[in-house]
Amino acid sequence: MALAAAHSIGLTQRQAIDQLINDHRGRPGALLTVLERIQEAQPRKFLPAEVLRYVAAAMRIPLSRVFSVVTFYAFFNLTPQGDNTVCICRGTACHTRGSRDLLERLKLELGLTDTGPGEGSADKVSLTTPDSRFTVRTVACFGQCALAPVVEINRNIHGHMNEREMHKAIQALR
Amino acid sequence: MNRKIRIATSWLDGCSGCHMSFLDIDERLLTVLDKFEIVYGPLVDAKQVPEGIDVALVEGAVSNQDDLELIQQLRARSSLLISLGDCAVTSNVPAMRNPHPLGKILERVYIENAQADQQIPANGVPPLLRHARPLHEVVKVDLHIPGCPPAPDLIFHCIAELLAGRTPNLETRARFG
Amino acid sequence: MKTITIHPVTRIEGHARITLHLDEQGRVADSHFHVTQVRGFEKFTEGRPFYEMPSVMARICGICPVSHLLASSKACDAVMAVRVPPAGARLRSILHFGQFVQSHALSFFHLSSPDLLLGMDSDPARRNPGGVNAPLTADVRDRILREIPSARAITMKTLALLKRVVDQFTEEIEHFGNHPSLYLGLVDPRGNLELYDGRLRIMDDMGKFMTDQVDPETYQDLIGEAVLPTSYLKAPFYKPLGYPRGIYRVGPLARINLCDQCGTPAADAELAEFRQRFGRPARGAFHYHYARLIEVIFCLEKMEELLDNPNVLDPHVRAEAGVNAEEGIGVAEAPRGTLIHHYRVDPHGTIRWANLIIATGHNNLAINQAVLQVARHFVDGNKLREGMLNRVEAVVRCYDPCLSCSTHAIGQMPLRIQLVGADGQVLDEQHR
Amino acid sequence: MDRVNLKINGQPIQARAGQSLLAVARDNGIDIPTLCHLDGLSGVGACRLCLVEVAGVGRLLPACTTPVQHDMDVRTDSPRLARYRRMILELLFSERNHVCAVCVSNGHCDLQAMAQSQGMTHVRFPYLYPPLKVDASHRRYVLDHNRCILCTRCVRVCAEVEGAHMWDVMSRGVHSRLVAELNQPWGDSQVCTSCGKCVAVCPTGALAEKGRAVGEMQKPPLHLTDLALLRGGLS
Repeated sequence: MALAAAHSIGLTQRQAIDQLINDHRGRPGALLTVLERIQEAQPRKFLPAEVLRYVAAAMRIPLSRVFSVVTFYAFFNLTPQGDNTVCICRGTACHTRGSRDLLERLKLELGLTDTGPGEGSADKVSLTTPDSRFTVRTVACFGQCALAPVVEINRNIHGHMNEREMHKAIQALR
Repeated sequence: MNRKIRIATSWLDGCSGCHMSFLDIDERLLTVLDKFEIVYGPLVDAKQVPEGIDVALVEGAVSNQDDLELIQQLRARSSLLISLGDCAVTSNVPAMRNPHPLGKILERVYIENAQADQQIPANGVPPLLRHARPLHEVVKVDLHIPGCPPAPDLIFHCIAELLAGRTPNLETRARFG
Repeated sequence: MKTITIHPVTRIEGHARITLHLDEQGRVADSHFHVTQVRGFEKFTEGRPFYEMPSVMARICGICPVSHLLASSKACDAVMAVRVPPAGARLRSILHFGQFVQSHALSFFHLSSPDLLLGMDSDPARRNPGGVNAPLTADVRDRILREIPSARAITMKTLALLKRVVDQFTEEIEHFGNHPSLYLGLVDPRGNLELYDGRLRIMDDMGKFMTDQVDPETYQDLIGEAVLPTSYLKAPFYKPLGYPRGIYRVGPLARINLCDQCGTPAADAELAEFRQRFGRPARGAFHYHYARLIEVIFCLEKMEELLDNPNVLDPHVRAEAGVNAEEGIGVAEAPRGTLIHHYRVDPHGTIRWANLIIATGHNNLAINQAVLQVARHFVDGNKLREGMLNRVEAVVRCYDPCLSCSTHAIGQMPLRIQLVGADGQVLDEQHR
Repeated sequence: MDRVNLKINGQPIQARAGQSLLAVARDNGIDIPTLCHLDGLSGVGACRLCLVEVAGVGRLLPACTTPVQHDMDVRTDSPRLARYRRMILELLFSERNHVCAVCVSNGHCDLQAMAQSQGMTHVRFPYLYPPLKVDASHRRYVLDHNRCILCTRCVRVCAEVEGAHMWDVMSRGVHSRLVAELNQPWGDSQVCTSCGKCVAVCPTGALAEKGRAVGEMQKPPLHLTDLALLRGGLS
């Protein structure tokens, strides 16, 4: 998982982060909340390396620990996200209902090439188009298995998805 | 009951080191020589895998189409099939290519590292399988003798046990590497 | 057009098949020697630390692992830009001579001499980049020295036997890979036989040196590799002559032709007799067997000489260093011919690129040519005759003899051959 | 100090309250196999080799992180446990590229030795063959992900003994990887003190000294005791 290029933190952002840390000082799981809030406030909804360094230093948490946390939770992004997010469920039910084809179709449609480590592995996917219009992600399960295959487009769940429907939805967002 | 035990040996994708280890049993092999005969393998000239093999000792991983056909034939014609050495048991060094895409490997060897007639050989050579695999992922294996190579003592122990009509128990006696 | 396939070629180290293509008159028009195994060492070593290479490369061949280990270690020495301490270099040589004796001996009497290796080959951690990792003890030295006389006696006896039978094989000698080619191998600075170190010498078919005393690190100026569409084994060629004209041979026969002298008394006496009988260069591939035995004598004499030197027990046997050069080339003679290991590493010492030219590879063009020559002479596609096809196989074994003679010395070999028509129909069949 | 009475393999045993089952068993000469455990470091129950049966408890419990309780009836060895342990080892082998024959730790590896002592002669699961990197950027040491079993001994020794906490584990499941700081080359680390403790405690060839050839990487057991002493003795 590569980190986004160096990114300097402005004074305002530093103050905002200090404030967040202060507000949550001493609470268990404070790191999660702090990172979550920072990501929400960040343009392109991701956590740049410099922010992680700053948070680690301010909260006195080892850098590797911080990195461990942000890579453990699928919620955190380490690369800039597109204007629209399409999230394809790769859980068992959706897989048997053809979610792999949906994913491949979508990558083809958006001109995305897989740079993941293993060939054909079930690795977590997070790919963004060069024009930053779309990000394609996968998730292990939405808990909506009865609607398989499930695709989430900009936080709206679409059940019983097929390639034609998905194409229409993407066209609508272009 | 005086019939000689029919042994076949073979190597697939390996370095022949396990066969060398087998030969390193040396004179102890002579003590049991009257009890078995080698009916197939790189040590003898038979071109066809004969029927009715009692024990087949196979070295090397299953790496190309020839290996695949040979191991299936050996399995079908042997009562007992033994994976001899780490390449057969774990796919070992031949498997070091597995994480790399096949095309990249062939390109390095036959295009990048060649100065004349650069091409991927494809005429009269068996196609490579995507992965070099241990024998038991392809056929049923009755006994595994790990080691790179397995010690001559260990191989002899197995042969002696088999000739005595017992199934050798290698648990805790053998290790990878 | 009809095709005869010999598959597998048995009793060779590795995997191969031979196809013979017949013309309308049933004569052999063309032949291919297919090597069917490829493992990709050149690629999968990428990203591995260089100091693992000797042991990884030893797995190229289970018959001459020590030679690969040493060629690889030498390439690693070059990456570290170190000079191996003299005692370390001497121990490497002794190991190497032991390997030669064992591997060559395997050709004639496989049960003989593993003791000469003293279990050194069962301890892979012993030969390392920078030298070896444990000095020799006086005990072990004495044990090896005690074994040498009996090994010498066996070798001399075998050689005497070979000399007697060699006259019965005049037809084979005439046609077994008896074709013009260059010879390539290492010699020492005086032009004597050298197996572990040395410089490249290349001789033409008339015995003239094309290249002499050249630093093996410049091998790329001399040797190129061609790809045959019919084999996973590449075909190296002598660059100045181009491909496919630059055909050359390596291994015992090449070395025995190349060296001015062996440099040890008994081996030199045998070399003189060999030259008197067959000239220099001796061309028939059949002479590989003879040359091999001369080398065994040489190795035993050299081992004795090295072990008699008290410096061999010097405990300083290894040089330690990091990456001091981003490229390393290691060249040594293996029983079957010259090994070239060539690595490029990144500044951290992980392999970025590797190329290997191994003994059998050098001989690839020669083997193909020898197969064609023997097949044309012995094989009549209209009626298969006893012994036709196994002569074709036997010529291959001359070059790549690792297991070839472990069960038979020279002579009769059982075989089953089929002559198959273009339509797949069996036209003729022979059992023996 | 509170005393606890329990039975291990039918043998009545007295222990101190708060002790782990593993510590008590080993104090009484009963061996339980472990890979991730190291005396002197916190227990994490990562490798699951120390699973034991406790009467009345339906599932298996890791001995390293289970405190002793009154009247516990523990079995450390049974056909079921042997089966599970072997399976765990097979899964460890199938997940990465453990090529023992050409590993720097060949002959001195806890994983290799454990497979042998547990009678594992082959791996029944398909190997994954993941493409993994070697990080040789550190001046003295090298990290080979191919050999890592994620026991986290290195993570803990670096955090708990050395106090640097340079190592941690990123991602999850089969994608988990040992990571230095923000997933950067080890040699670029600002906090690594090059103390070598992680290398010393690594049970496999994942962390090794540079320049060690195949089979040469020996990790002296003496050093581990020293580490335990640093933490105030064997608890």
